[in-house]
Amino acid sequence: MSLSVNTLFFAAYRDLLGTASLEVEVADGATVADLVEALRSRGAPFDALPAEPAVAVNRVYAFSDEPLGAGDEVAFIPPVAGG
Amino acid sequence: MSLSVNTLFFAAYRDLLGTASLEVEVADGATVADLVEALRSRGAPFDALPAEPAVAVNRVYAFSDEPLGAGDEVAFIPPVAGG
Amino acid sequence: MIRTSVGPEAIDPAEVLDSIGTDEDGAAVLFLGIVRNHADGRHVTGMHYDAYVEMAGPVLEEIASEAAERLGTDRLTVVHRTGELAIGDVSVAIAVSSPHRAESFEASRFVIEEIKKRLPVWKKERYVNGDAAWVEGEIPPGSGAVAEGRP
Amino acid sequence: MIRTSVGPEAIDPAEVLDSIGTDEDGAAVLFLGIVRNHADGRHVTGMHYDAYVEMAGPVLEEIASEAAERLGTDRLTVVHRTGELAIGDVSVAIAVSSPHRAESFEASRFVIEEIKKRLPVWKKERYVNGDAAWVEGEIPPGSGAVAEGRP
Repeated sequence: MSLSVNTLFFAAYRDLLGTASLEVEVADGATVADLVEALRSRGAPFDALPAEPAVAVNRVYAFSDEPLGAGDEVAFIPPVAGG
Repeated sequence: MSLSVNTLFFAAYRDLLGTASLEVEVADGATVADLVEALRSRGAPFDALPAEPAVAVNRVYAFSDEPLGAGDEVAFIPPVAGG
Repeated sequence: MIRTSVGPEAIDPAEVLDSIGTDEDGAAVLFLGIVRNHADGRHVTGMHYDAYVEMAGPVLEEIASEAAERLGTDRLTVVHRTGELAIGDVSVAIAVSSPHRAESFEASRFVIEEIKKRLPVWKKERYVNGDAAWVEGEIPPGSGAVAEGRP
Repeated sequence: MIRTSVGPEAIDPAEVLDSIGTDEDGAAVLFLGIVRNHADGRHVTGMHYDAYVEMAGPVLEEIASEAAERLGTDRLTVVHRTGELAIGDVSVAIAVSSPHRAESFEASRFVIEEIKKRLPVWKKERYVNGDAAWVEGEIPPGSGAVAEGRP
């Protein structure tokens, strides 16, 4: 069994990957850490993402052990620089 | 020998004395403290002035031992409340 | 009333200032973040602000609500701009009023510090020679690696 | 440029804000002191500001210069109003800008705290029942009784 999540990339991460979003399949019960590992294992340029990036799941900051659900919006958040 | 100074009264002090300024004669060599004492010894309402009020001599804050010169402007400064 | 917004519209400081203040308030503080012409010794010619708008809106509301609760005033407006900004343009405006001055100063400072820690916004500086670079930022708390001390 | 003034003209916050800021400045802070409708639990209907104008002008310049020197910015405007003010009227406006935000916040706070300590200005509150009273103030340093520790 697998589920699909919608990943979003901003700022430096979007520049790195050349895309702002990506539909990704992960195994049932996968966590944020599993999603990151799945992406990084695709090789360049994905392997340039940090091993433990800041992420937000459904627009709320989440730790890497957060479990994912079908249709979750998972945003990869480079260090923020507002103001 | 004596000299004349111009005293100014603001806010609560002006209300107390019913005047905004007063020409006062003091002895040669008199200090701020001497001027205050001379005024307070006039009796009511002058004796209601503090014994050691804040003053400014020629628009600069001064301690009570500051010597006075002819024509000095001596302002009696109630506790300030700007802002 | 707490008001927050994140978007591309130019910020009018006078309008932001007019949105706060009641007859009980003896103090108001307006903070403006402005695009300046230099950073780390380099001459900057402009700034692009990127935002995760769908998340930045709620996070800014949360920051403003926390400031209001801590400092006991709900006369607080915070506006953050996105998109292409020129030198001198206002990127963020924070207006707050309160009966006494300490609360306005502290609320204003709290909001800008928290924006820098956790608002999902990024900025890219443009330099005289045509180069551009994302400004180094801060890692937002409550994300990424599992913290040792997490509850 | 440091600008200060003490006088009866109404204060326009937008104008004060416009007087500061350069291309090097990434932050600006505007502080407003406003006549509020209460004090110590009493309902206030208006305020009269009295000033020793000939001295208050130079003292305000001195305060602004000290702030500029301490915080390293000379983009500083301070205006203090005198005369009859209504609820909601601005009694004092302080605008400052600087490359980084800490200096603007600190300069602004320094100026208002020093105004309260030593600007020769007084205010009389008017109450609902027609009474009026001078607001209790602070004794300015460097005056009155000879201080023990004076140089």
